[in-house]
Order: sequence, then structure tokens, then C-alpha cells
Amino acid sequence: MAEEIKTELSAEEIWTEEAGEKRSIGVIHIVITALLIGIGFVVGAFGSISFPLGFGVNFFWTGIVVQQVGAIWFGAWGVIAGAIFPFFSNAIAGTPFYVSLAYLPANAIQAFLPAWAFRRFKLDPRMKSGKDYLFLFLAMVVSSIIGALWSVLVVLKGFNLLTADSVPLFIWGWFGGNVVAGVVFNFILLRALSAVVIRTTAFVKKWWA
Amino acid sequence: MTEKAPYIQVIDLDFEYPDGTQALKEINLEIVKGEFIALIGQNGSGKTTLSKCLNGLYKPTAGDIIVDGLNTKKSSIVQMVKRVGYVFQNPDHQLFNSNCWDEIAYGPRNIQLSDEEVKERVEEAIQVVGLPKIYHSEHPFFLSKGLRQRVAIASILALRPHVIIVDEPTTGQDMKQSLEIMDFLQDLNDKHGHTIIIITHDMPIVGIYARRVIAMAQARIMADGPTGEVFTQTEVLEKTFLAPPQITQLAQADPDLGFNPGTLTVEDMVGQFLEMMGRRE
Amino acid sequence: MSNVIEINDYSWKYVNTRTPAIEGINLTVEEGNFVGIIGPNGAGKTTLAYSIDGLIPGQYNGIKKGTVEVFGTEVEDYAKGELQQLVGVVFSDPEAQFTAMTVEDELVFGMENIGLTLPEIQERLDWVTELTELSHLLMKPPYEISGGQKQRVALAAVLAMRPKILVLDEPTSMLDPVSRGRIFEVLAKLKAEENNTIIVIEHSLENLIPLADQMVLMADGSILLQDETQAFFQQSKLLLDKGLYPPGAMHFFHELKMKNYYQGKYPLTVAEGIDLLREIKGS
Amino acid sequence: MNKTLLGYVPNESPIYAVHPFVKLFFLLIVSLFPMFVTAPDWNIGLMFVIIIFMWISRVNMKTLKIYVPVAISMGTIIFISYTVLGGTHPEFELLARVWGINFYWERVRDALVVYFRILPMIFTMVFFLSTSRERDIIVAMRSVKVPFVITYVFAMALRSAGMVLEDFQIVRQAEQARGFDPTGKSLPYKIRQYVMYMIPLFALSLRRSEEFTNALVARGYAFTGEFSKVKRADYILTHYSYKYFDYIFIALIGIAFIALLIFRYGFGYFLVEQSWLMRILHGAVS
Repeated sequence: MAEEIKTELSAEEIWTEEAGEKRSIGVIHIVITALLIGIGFVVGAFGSISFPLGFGVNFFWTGIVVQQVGAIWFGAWGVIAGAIFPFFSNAIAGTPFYVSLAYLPANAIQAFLPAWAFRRFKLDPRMKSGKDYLFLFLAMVVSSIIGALWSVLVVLKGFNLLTADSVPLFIWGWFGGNVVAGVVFNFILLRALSAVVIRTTAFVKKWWA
Repeated sequence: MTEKAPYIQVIDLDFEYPDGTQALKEINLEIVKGEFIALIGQNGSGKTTLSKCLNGLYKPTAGDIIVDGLNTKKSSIVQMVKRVGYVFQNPDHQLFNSNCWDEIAYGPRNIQLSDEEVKERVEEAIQVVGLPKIYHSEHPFFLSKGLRQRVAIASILALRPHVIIVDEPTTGQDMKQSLEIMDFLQDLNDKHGHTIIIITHDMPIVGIYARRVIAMAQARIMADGPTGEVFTQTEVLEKTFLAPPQITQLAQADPDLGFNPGTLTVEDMVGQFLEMMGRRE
Repeated sequence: MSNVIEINDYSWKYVNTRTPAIEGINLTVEEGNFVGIIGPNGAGKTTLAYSIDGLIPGQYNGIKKGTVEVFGTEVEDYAKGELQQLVGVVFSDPEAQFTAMTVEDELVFGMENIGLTLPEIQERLDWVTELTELSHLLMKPPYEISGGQKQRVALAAVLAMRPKILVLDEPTSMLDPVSRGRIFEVLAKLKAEENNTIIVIEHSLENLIPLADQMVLMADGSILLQDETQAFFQQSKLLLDKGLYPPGAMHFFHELKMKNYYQGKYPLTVAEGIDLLREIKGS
Repeated sequence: MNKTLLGYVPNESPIYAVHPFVKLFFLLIVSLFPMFVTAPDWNIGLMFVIIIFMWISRVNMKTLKIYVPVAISMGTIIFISYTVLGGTHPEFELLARVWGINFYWERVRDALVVYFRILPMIFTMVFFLSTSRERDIIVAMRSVKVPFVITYVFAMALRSAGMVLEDFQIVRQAEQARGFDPTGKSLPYKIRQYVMYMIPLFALSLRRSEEFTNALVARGYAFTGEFSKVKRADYILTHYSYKYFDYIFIALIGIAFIALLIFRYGFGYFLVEQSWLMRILHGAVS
């Protein structure tokens, strides 16, 4: 491994297949999905227990990093893991089964959107330019707004857990808890490990392989 | 030999994990500056736990550990890391930064040294472990296990602890790499006066390098003494599921052949043999 | 005896690396042979093991030249999952191989994968747990047992699939001397009772030498030496040059030979060494 | 002691005799009960029933301590949501007015209704987690024929969660061994600590993903292709069989749910208006 060539890939090259390159779904993707669920389970539960607002909503949700960085690196597998693991981490942190289940689409969107932005706009996961930061930040904000609206309006209201007047608090709670944690973790983690990840076989260029 | 005051004193140490597992029982131990010790025993015998107690990562459940006059129970992390450094078994657990230079600088920065001092210590540590320049800006993830281990050792060295504990330095290394790492630990011991403690399963390595062996089994110390002596205590070794290196076994096998049962290295054995042949001629 | 493995002019270069991990290797292994492979780290031993099991090129990207044939068929021509029924691999870190909650599930996993029926699974489970002395641990989580037991579980999990070829990649590098000995005891039983072809990659030669029929020395991606064990170790100088230290007894006699105190063959075990010493001293 | 997802249950516990599927069924169905019940009386009753089940199963009640802060913070949030953030409602009965905040009876009542609805739901979850081992969940999933790859991902995820927890401890120690001391430091400094944790955790997982994959492939596991369609023997299920009482439990849970629905929608039971607890409370505060 030590004699690895340092080929500086451009952001464009990271996301495009070389001529003749064969990429296919393999056992490694199943494993990655499982490992991401595992990390998310621990990291997410940690956030949910440490900074609770209630019903799995919290001020500083560390799980977001697994959700968003995971999907940027591992495409659809990261999205799947990002949608599923909050179910378990919330459960451990004391969120009722069906409430957790109903958060699923919100979590899927939060994982999907940044991953989509990176692939659509050919951003560099190693965070090389201001554009990378700006677009990731926007993706984080937009996805968290959608996530917050879904989870609070559809779920908490749907389950009749909140009054209409307290909805803003929870929307802000969910949104802020995600974006603040995301800002703290996402950039640093991407900077620290993207260079490593894109050279591994587990890295997903398109959505599935 | 003059009687030196011990640098580390372990008094009636017990350690229990939060889940109730008794990991260490009635440990009493004195370590003097400049020793080269091998901590041996089966997996799960308590070697790693003891090491983590020595540098204050674990606080004793009962008993005390005094390092350089400080009780580990009452000392801060910074006080301890300047005295006892512990290199983790799996280097991946202790690599936090995205290039080797920053990784080695991480510790010194944590204890809030000035930039110049950080630089000086990193350069020194890099030199001591012999990390080639091309790797300084490389991500530690991509280094071979042997090199990652060196970065891990350098990262501890940069804190300049007096005692350096290395957990399984030779696991997964070939013999040549093992000898390289061990030679370099021996250098630290000889030239720089560091006290070295290695945890290992590699008996030939113990025979060649360690001057003192502490053998553990079931959370207790079963034997403690000069290497050659411990390797002759066959009953104790059986209890600790250990066997002396093959050369020692050869020397011990037939007392009539007249080899010293405490023989540790091939060179030693050859020397004895030549002496015998010389005497006969 | 027929050849179960035939490797011809085989090279493999991982993507992103400068030099091939393996270059121009030729190797044949006869059915039922016990082969030891030694060499410094980075010699390509693991790459060779993965190539025999189809992990290369299946799971890794790279460039392949030459052929690797197992039971007369090129590894790439096997269907996914088919080759692994013929070749079993045990890795050096037992813990990294566990994915089940109990030792029993761990042992059963592979057997279920290859579609065995319940009675077959039960029968093999009994056989393998007795062979590896694991019966009392079946209900334990595999990561809560001792290191030696873990590696026996990893070995048993592969054995339960009854592969014709067994490849062990540094199976004892994480173990203490006694646990190491017990793994080799299992291998000795297999060698005596079954007709498996066994390939062991090891740094620790003490246990390997008494069992191996053939030894292979690898360095820098090539095979430097391949011979029957006794003849192989008469080349101690080459081994020492490559940084491979023979076990104590052998090393001792090598030193004596260098000093012209000894001319014969090197002993493979301590017992042989003692006999030789008695002879020398008696003469 | 047997490790469950939430700590330990003693070796001897009647809960082991119950088929894992029954526990999963209990979680899925009983979690629904409070959604159809607004009267706190019944929901509190349900909580007591679950506590009795836990006691019978000899669950170590100490593990439940981690939920105390969750329960308190949730209670507070709900209460604030219904009072401070409850808005002005002249049509409601005003109990008190403190610093310009209106405390209406209807609002306080609704807060209690919601709180006592959410608590039993949490209790069912906790009961499930504290009596189920990882293997139970796998067995439950396999016994209802969930595709193998899903149960396996699940099993591996649980396994890796265990490893991440272990790694987390070691990484924290490794950070300390490098002189990282958060005591008495500022919040940004502490946050940096968590950021740093994350790097080795991910790096370790990346390395493991390769090892795991090799181990799975070497054990003949195929995700795609001919051999992925192999019929699995599900050996693990041979250790578990449904006994007569398992059927009784399933029937009881099912009947209770149907009865609940009939009484709720057929006869208008379980409504907050019929709650005598609320009546007593109302009498006390107004």
C-alpha cells in the first residue's frame, strides 16, 4: 500500500467512469451499508441521548454526519443506511416505534440531497474550493428544511403530539440540530478522509457502484 | 548495583471493569528507570489493562499507582502523558490527522506547546523512528502496518514520556521488520535512557531484547524476574500458557548436554557450544 | 497425484500502484500436499492466497496476466460463490471475519450459503466442533471468547464448508504460543485424517516446519525457492539474507555450520536438534 | 447474565421461553394501543402492565435510568408546547396567568394526554429492547421470511455497532494518551474532541469493510448471481419452536387490539372525557 501513486484526480474525474472501467454492485456495498448503519446507530444515539428535545428531535444531532457524508461517499447505499439507522438510534433514545418509522422519508431526503448535489455539480468531496463548501452547505440547509418540515408537520402533528403554536420550535430544533452538527462534522470529515475513500473499492461513483 | 528509587510503584492494585470483570488482582510491581521489560501472557490475561493503568487511562479500583511521585488517581492527563506513553496495539485507533506530520504534532499541540517546540519535537521523533520524508505529507491510512506503527510510536515519542509502553509491536510484522522496530526501541533504551515496556507474544523477541519479564495469567502476575530466570520456571510458564523460545527449549532439553537453561539467544548458545568444544580440545 | 492448483506466468498489479504485487509466478500444488509459504511482508503472499480463492480479481481492481487454475479451471470462469466451495481461506485477524451473534451461527453461515440441508449442517457442525474443541462455546458471542478460541472458530467456520483446498493467511500471528500450537494441532489432525490440500502462510516457522511437505519462499512478488521442506531449509543462507529467521534450533545448527563445527542436515524440530547435539557431543 | 440490546437480563428468566416473534409482535401491536386511547387512565394502566412484564422477565431496572432525562425533557417540552407556546384561547377555561402566560385547563389536559400517550409507547420499545438479544431479532425476522440479505445487513449492523462502541472507547483513550484533556476547557475545544473521534471511527470501518467483504465472499456468500438464489436451511430456527403459550400470547395481543378498536369506535370508550383521573385533577385545580 505504501507505494501508492499520488494521482491527483480532478473533481470531474472522481464522479465519472473511465473508459472501459467496470463497476458493479458487490458484497462490499452490502457490508458498507451495514457498517454505516452500525456507526450511525452509535453516533446518532449518542446525539439523541445527549441533547434531547423530545421524540428523537434534538439540538445537536451528530447522526447527520453519517447520513450525509455516508451518502456522498457511498451513493444509494449511504442513502439507504442514512434512512434506516435513525430508526434504531431513535429507538434506543426512547422514540416510539411508529414515530421513528415515520421519520424515514425525512432522513432519506437528508442523506440523498447532498449526495445528489455532489454528483450533479461535480463537487470535490475533498473540499478543495469555495464552491464545494457553498454547495454542500446549501444542500445541508435545504435538506434539513425539508426534513424538518416533514418530520414536524407530518409526523408530530399527524401523531397529534404537538400544538400548532409550538411547531416552529420543533422545526427550528430539527433544522438547527442538523445544520449545526453538519457544519461542525461534515466539512472536517470530508476533508480528512475523502482522499482516502475515493481510492477504495467501496467508493460509489454513480448511485449504486 | 546501586539501589535506585523506583520510577513506577504499583501497590496492591485491583482493577475491575464497569461490567464487573475483574481484570487485575493484587498487582504489586516496581519499575526502575532504564529497564527493558516484556509483559507476557495469554490474550485476556490483563497485560493491556495493566499498561493502561500505568499511564492513568484507567484508575485503580483499589490500591495505588505512583509514577514519578504522582498518584495516577490524582493526576491530570497532561501530567501522566509526559511521564508514561502508551502506544496502542492497533495504530488505526490513534491516528486522527490527515497527514503523518500533523499526526505526530497532535500530542505536543494538545499539551499546548509553542509552534517552534512542536516543530522541534516532531522533527526529532521523525528522525528517531526513521520515517522517510516522502511519507511526511501522506495520509497515515495508506501506510503499511509497519510504517503506521512507527508513526504511532513517533506520535507518543513527541510527548517525550520517560516510560514508553508498546502494545504488541511485532504482530503482523515479518522478522526483519520486528527486529528493526525492536532495535530502535533498544536504542531509545540504551542511548536515550527511556524505560521500555513491550507487550508481546513473540518469545524469541523477548529472549533477545527484554532484560526483565513479567508473566501474567488470570489477572495476576505469575512470575517477575530476569528473562533467563523466568524462562527456566517451567511450571509457571505452563500456567501462563507460554513456552520459552525454541533456542531456550533446546538448551533446557537435556541437562547432561551442559547448556545454561537460561540461554536466550542463538549467539549465546553458539558461544557456550564453542566454549565446550574448546574445553574438550 | 494430480495437480489441484496450477499457476502459470501469473502477474497481478493492483490499480493505483506502481509495481505489480505478483510478477511472473509459476506454481503447482499436488492434491493432498501441505505447503508452507514464507517471505517478508510485501512479498505478495496474501495476494497469492487471494488469487487462489478468487478474491482476486473478484473483489479487487487491477491488471492480471497469466493463468491461475484451480482443479483445471481458470478461477475467473467459476460462478460467483462456486470457487469458494472448493477453496476455503482463513485470515489472520479472526475478529474481522465474524459477522454472527453466536459461535454456532458463525459456523453455520458458510454451510447455509452453499445450500446444505439441515441434517447435513447438523452432522458437519458436530464433526467440526469436535475437531476444533469448540462444543462448549457454541452459544457464546464469537467476539467475547479468547483470541485462540476466536481463531479456532474462524478455522472451523471454513472447515465446515469442507473445502478441498484450505488456505491459511498468517492464521496465528495474533496468538500466544500455546493457542498457536493448538491451531497447528488441528491442522495436523486434518493432515492425518483428511485429504485436504493445505496452504499455510506464516511468519512463525516453529509450528509450520514439522507439518509442511513443501515450502515456498516469496520475495518482491516472485517465488525465489520452492522445494521439499528438508531440502528447502538446507538453504538457510538465502533465508537469512531475505530477513527470515529460521526457528532457534535450526538457526543454531546453521551458525555451527558456518563455523565449520557441523556438516549435516539442519534439524526441523527441537527433538531432532537434541538428538543431533547428543550425537555431536558423544562423538 | 445474557446481554440484550439494553444491558443484561439474568440467565434464568421466563422471557427466554417466549418465541422471539412474540416479542416483536408485542412491540408492533402494543405500540399502537395508545394511539387510539386518549384517556390517561388506560395509558397509565398499560404502563403498569408493561412494568409488571419487565419485573416478571427480571429485567435489570437500573438500565432504565437513561430514560429518566428523556422522559423529563420530553414532559417539559410538551408542557411548554401546550402552555407557553399554546397561544391565546378565550374560549378555554383559564386556570392561572403567570408573567403574561395563560394556563388553560384544556391545554394542561391535552399536554397530559399526549405525555401519557407517548410514555407507554416508549415503554413498549424499552421492554422489547431490554428483553431481546440480537439473535432474537434475527430469528424473529427470519421466522416471518424477511429476505436473507436484509436480516443479514441488520445482524452485521448490530455487530458493527458493538465494534464502533468498543472503538469509541479505545479512540477516546487514545486521544487522552496523546494529551487531550477536555476538563475545564471551552465548548469549541470539547466539540473538536468529538470531531476528532469521528476520523478514526470511519477509518477503522473502511478498513474493516474490506476484511468483512473478503470474509463473506470466502465463506461462499454471493449477493448476485446463481449462488445468491441458494435455498438457505435457516438452521438457527431449529433452536426455536412455537409452544402453546406462544400462540396464546399472540392471540391475546391480537384480541386485545381488536377489542380496543371495537370499544373505541363502536362504543366510544377510552376518550379523555370519560377519564376519572382528569375529572379529579380538574376538580383539584379549578
